[in-house]
Amino acid sequence: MIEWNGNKLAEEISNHISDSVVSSDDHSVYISKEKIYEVLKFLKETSGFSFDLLSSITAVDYIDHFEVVYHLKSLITLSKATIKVKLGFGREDQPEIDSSYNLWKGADFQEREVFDLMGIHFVNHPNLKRILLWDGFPGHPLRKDFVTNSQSVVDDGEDK
Amino acid sequence: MFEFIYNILDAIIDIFIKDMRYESYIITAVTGLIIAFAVINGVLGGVLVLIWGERRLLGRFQQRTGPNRWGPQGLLTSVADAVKVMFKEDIVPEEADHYIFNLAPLLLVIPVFIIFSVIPFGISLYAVDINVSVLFILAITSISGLSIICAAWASANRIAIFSALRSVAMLISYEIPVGLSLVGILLITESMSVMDIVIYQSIPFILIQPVAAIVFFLGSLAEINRTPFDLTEAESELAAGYQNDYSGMKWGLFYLGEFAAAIAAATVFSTLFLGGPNGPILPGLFWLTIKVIAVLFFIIWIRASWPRFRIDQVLNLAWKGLFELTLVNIVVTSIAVIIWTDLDSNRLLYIGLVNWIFAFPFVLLIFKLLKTKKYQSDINSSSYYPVGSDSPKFKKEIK
Amino acid sequence: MIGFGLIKGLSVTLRNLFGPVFTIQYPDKRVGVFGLAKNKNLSVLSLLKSYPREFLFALVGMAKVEVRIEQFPRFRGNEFVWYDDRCTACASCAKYCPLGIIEIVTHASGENLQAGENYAIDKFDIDTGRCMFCGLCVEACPYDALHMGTDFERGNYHRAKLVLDKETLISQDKNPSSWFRPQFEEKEYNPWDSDLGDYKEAGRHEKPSYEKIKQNWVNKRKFNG
Amino acid sequence: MSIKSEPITINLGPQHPSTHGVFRMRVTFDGETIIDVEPIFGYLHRGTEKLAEERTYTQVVTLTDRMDYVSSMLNNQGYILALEKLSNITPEPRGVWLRMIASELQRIASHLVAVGFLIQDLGAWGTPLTYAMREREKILQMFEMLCGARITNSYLRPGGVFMDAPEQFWVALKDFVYDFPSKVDELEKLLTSNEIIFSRTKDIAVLTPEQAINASITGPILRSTGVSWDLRKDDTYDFYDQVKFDIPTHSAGDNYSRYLLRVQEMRESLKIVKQCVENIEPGPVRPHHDEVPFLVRPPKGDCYVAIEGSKGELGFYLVSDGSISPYRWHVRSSSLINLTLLRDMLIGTLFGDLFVTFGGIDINMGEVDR
Repeated sequence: MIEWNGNKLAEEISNHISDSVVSSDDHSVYISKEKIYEVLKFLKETSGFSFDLLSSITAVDYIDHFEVVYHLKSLITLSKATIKVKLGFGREDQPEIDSSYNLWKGADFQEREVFDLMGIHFVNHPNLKRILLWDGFPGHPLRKDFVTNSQSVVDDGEDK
Repeated sequence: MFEFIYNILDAIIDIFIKDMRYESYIITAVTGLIIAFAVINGVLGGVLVLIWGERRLLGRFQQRTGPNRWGPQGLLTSVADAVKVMFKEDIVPEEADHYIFNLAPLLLVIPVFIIFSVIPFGISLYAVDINVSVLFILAITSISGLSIICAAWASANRIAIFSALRSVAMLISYEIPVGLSLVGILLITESMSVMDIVIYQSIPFILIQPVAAIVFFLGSLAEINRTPFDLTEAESELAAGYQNDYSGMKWGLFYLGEFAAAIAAATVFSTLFLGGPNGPILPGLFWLTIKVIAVLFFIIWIRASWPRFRIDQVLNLAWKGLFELTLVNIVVTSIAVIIWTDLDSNRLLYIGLVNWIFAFPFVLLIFKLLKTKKYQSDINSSSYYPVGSDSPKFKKEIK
Repeated sequence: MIGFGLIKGLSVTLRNLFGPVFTIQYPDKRVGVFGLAKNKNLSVLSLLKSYPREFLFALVGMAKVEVRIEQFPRFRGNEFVWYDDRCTACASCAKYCPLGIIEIVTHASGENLQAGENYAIDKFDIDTGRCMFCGLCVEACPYDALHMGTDFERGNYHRAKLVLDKETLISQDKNPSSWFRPQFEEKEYNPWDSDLGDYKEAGRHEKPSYEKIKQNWVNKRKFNG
Repeated sequence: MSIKSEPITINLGPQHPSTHGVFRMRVTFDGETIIDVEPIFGYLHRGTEKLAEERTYTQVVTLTDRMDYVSSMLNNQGYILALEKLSNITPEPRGVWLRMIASELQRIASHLVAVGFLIQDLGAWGTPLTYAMREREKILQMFEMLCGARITNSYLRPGGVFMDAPEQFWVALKDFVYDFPSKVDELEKLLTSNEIIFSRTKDIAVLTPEQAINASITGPILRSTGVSWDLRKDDTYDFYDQVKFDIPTHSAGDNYSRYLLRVQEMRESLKIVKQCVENIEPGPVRPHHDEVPFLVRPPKGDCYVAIEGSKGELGFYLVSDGSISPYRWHVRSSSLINLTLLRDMLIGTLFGDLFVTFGGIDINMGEVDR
C-alpha cells in the first residue's frame, strides 16, 4: 500500500475544491473546517482516490486548538492518506465540525467516541451522545485541561 | 406389589388387634404411603446420582474430570449441593405474585412423580395398573407446561415470559407427535395398559416401530427441555429462563423436577420401546435400570455433542417433520396389523419388517422437506469487490 | 446426507470420552490406593502399615495428594526477590513502575562510599496488592538487586498484608525468576531447586577489579577529551 | 385472522452469560423477532488513552496488554510498530521473527476463543469450547515460557522483544506445530458438517462487501464477505512480505462463513509460524541499550500504524511532543467499530440468532471500552 504524499494530495484537492487546503506537509493535509465534508466526499467518490474505508477518526488537544484527524484508506487504489482539520481555536467550549456519517457509516461510533472523550460536536450526526462514559459525566476527559480527581479512587474497605 | 404389602400388613395387624374398625381402609392407606415413599425416594436417589453422573460424564466428554471432591469419585457432590440449596436464602421478588410463585415448583415436581405410579419396575412390580395408563402418562406430562408458565408469569420477568412461551409452544407442538407415535404400539398390542405392552414385547418395540421410537425420543427430549431442544432455559440466550428469579429450595425443586423428568422420560421410553423389565435370568428391576441408564447416557451424550435448534426450526421439525412421520407410521402399521391378524409369534416380525421398509424413504423425504442442503464451499472465491483494481493518481512516485 | 454430521459429532465426543483428562487439579487431587502408593513410593502393603488412616481414604478414592502447577523459570510471580547487599537505593525501580507502588526512603550513610553504598535504605515497600507484575522494575534495576519471584500463593484477607516491606523482603525465601536475568538462563538455573540466598550468584557482572575501573576511567577521559 | 401483539423491550446485559463481558443491548422484540437493537457500552471503560498520557512509552506496553486481553501479543505488536515508526528505530531481525511467531500464535489463540464461544452461544454445552481452550492452553504455556505471563504478556519492546526465547519454547513450539492441525481437524469434524450449526448460522446476518467497507468493518468479517483485504499483505509490516500465506475469503458474508474463515485462518497462521521458525537466525533480539534506551524520546510528530489484529484493523495513533510520554495515544479498536452494523445485521432475525451474530462478530469488551 502506498501513502499519499501530503503536498501532492493538497495540490490535487485544491485543484478541485478551492479554498479548502490550509496547509500541508509530507504526511498530511490540513483542510479548512468549513470544507471538510466536501473534501471527504470528493476523496471518497472520485476515481483515482476512492477512499472507501474510513480507517480512523480521532482528535488531539493541542491546548490552543483541537485537531481532528482522519485516516483514510482505499481498497480500490490501495493507498492511504491522512487528513487533518484544525478547529476550536481559543478554547472554544463546543467546537463544531461536519459529521462524515453520511459518507461512511463507520464514522458512527468513532465520532461518538471523539465527542465523548474530546468534546467535539459533529454536526449532522444522527445519534451524537456519549458512548463510553455515562450521560451527565462532567467534562471531556481527554482534553488536557481535564482534572483527574484522585479522590474518586474507590475505597477498598481496608480494615483497621 | 400392592397385594403383597397389603397382605403382610393385614397379617401383622391381625396378630395384635382383632376386630379393628375400618381395617381395610387403613391398611390400604398405609400400603399406599409405603409404596409412594419407596418410589419417590427411589427417584430422588436416582436424581442425585443422575446429577452427579451427568456432570461427571459431561466432564469426561470434554476431557475434564467433573466433580470428584466430595465422596468417592465425587458421588456426594449432589448431596452437598442439595444441602447447600436447602440452606440458601429464599428470595421472592417484590412484584411477584406470591401464591403462584410458590405453587409453580410443586406443580412441576408432583406430576413427574405421579408418572412413576404406572411404570412397571418388574413383571409384577408396579404401584397401580390402570387400563389406560399410556393415556395417563401423556395427560400427566402436559401439566409441567402449566407450571412453567405459572412460574414465569408470577415472577414478573420478561425473560422468564419468553422462556415460558417457548416452552408452551414446544409442549403443544410435541404433544401431538408423541401421542400419535404411540398409536402404532397401541394398534399392535390392542391395549392401553403399560403392563400389557411390556408383556407383549418379546421383541422390543424399537425394532418393530423404529419411526415411532425416534419420534417419541425426540418428542420426549423436547418435553423435558433437553439439548437440542433446551430453548426453555437456553443459557446463552435467556440466562436461566423461567427460573431466573427463583432461589433456594424453590429453585432446587425446579432442578429436581427437571432431572426427575429426565429419568421419567428415559423410564417411559425404555418401558414402551426397549422392553422395560423384560430380560433373561436377572430380575426385571435390574434390566429396567440398565435400559434407563443407557437411555440417559444417550441423552447426556447428545447434550455434550450438539448445539440447540432455533425456535422456528424446533416448531418446523414438529409440525412439518415428526407429525407427518407419525401419520405415515400409523397408516403403515394399521395396514400391517389388518393383514396379520393371527397372534402367532411371527406377527411382530412381519409388522416390524414392513415398518422398516417404509420408514427410511419417508424419513429421508421429510428431512428433504426441512431444507438442509449441503454447504457449497466458496473458499477463495473470486471477490467481486474490486480490490486494487484502480491505480492511484500518483503512480510513478514511490514513497 | 441429513444427520451424518450430527453422527460424526457424536463419534468425536465419544472418542474423547475415553481420552486423557486435561484438568490440572490444584492444590491437591484425590487418588485411590495405587495412586497413593505411587505418590508415597511405597508398596500397597507397607502403605497400609505406615499410613492406615490415609489408606482407608484411598480405598474409596479420597486420599489427598498435593499437586504443583507446572511453571517455567521466567514466571513473574507474586513475591519479589530483593538483595539488600546489591541495592544501591538508586530508585530506578520506583521510577519505572507504571503504577508507582514501590516506595523507597533513604538517608546518606557515608560508609563504604567507594562500593557505591552512598545511601542507607530506611524503607523499601512494594505494594503487591496493586502490582500488575509487568516486570518493568526488574528490567530497570541496573545492579540486579530486584528480581521477580516465582511464588503465587500469597492470597490474603488484608490488603495491608500484601505490602512487602524491607524486613519481609530480606527474610523471605529467595526463589528469583529468570525474567530479564539472562545469567540465570545461561546457568540453567531452576528457581524451585533451592533458595538463592547468596547475592553474589544473582548478579550479572563480576565485581570489577581496581585495575579495570582505572582503565575504564582513563579510556572515558581519553575519548571525551 | 391477525393476532394483536405489542413489542417488548428487554435489556440484555450488562450481566448476561453470553455478552462476552459487560455489554448491554436494549432489544425490542415482536414475538421472537428482533425489531430494534441499541448497543450500549462503557461498562469496562478504564480511560486507557488518558492513562497513557502520564506513562512513558515503554510503560504503555503494559496498557496495551489489557485492552484486548485475548490477543495481547497483537496489541503489543501494533503499539511497538507505531512507536518504532515514530522514533525511527530499526528493529533487530531476530526480534522481529520472534514477535511474528508470538503474534501469530496469539492470533490462533484468539480465533480459538472466537470459534469456541461462537459455538457456545449456539448452545453446544461447552464441548467445542473446552476443546478450543485445551489448545489455547498450550499456546498460553508457550507464552509463559517466553515471557513469564500467560495473558498480560508485555513481551515486546521497542526494537524487538525483551528477551530471546528459551530452549524449551522451541521444543514446545515444535510439538504444537506438529499436533495442532489434527486438533483443528477434530474441531472441524465436530462442528463444520453439523447440520444444526449449519442451519442456524447459514444466511443469518448477511453483510455485503459495500456495506461492510462503508461501515469500516475489517478483519475476518470483511473477508467473509468476499473482500480479500488483509493488512499483513496489503500494508505489509514486519517480515510478512517474506513469508508465504493465503488469505482465505468467503463470499457468503453470513455467520457460518465467519466461523469457517476463522478456522482456515488458524491454519494459515500456523503456516506462517512454520516459516518463521525456518527463517529465524541467531542474533540479538533488541537493539543495544545505547541505541534504544529505556526512556524512548521520539521526535515531535505523529504517526498512525495499523496492523491486522485478530479482530480486524488494529490501529495506533501516537502523537509525540518530544518528551518521554505520549502526548496523545489513540487506539482504533476493531472490536468497537465492527459493532457499527450490529443493528442492521440483527433486525428481522430471531432471538436465537442474536447472540450467535454477536459471537460471530467476535468482540472483546476490553477493547471496545478500553
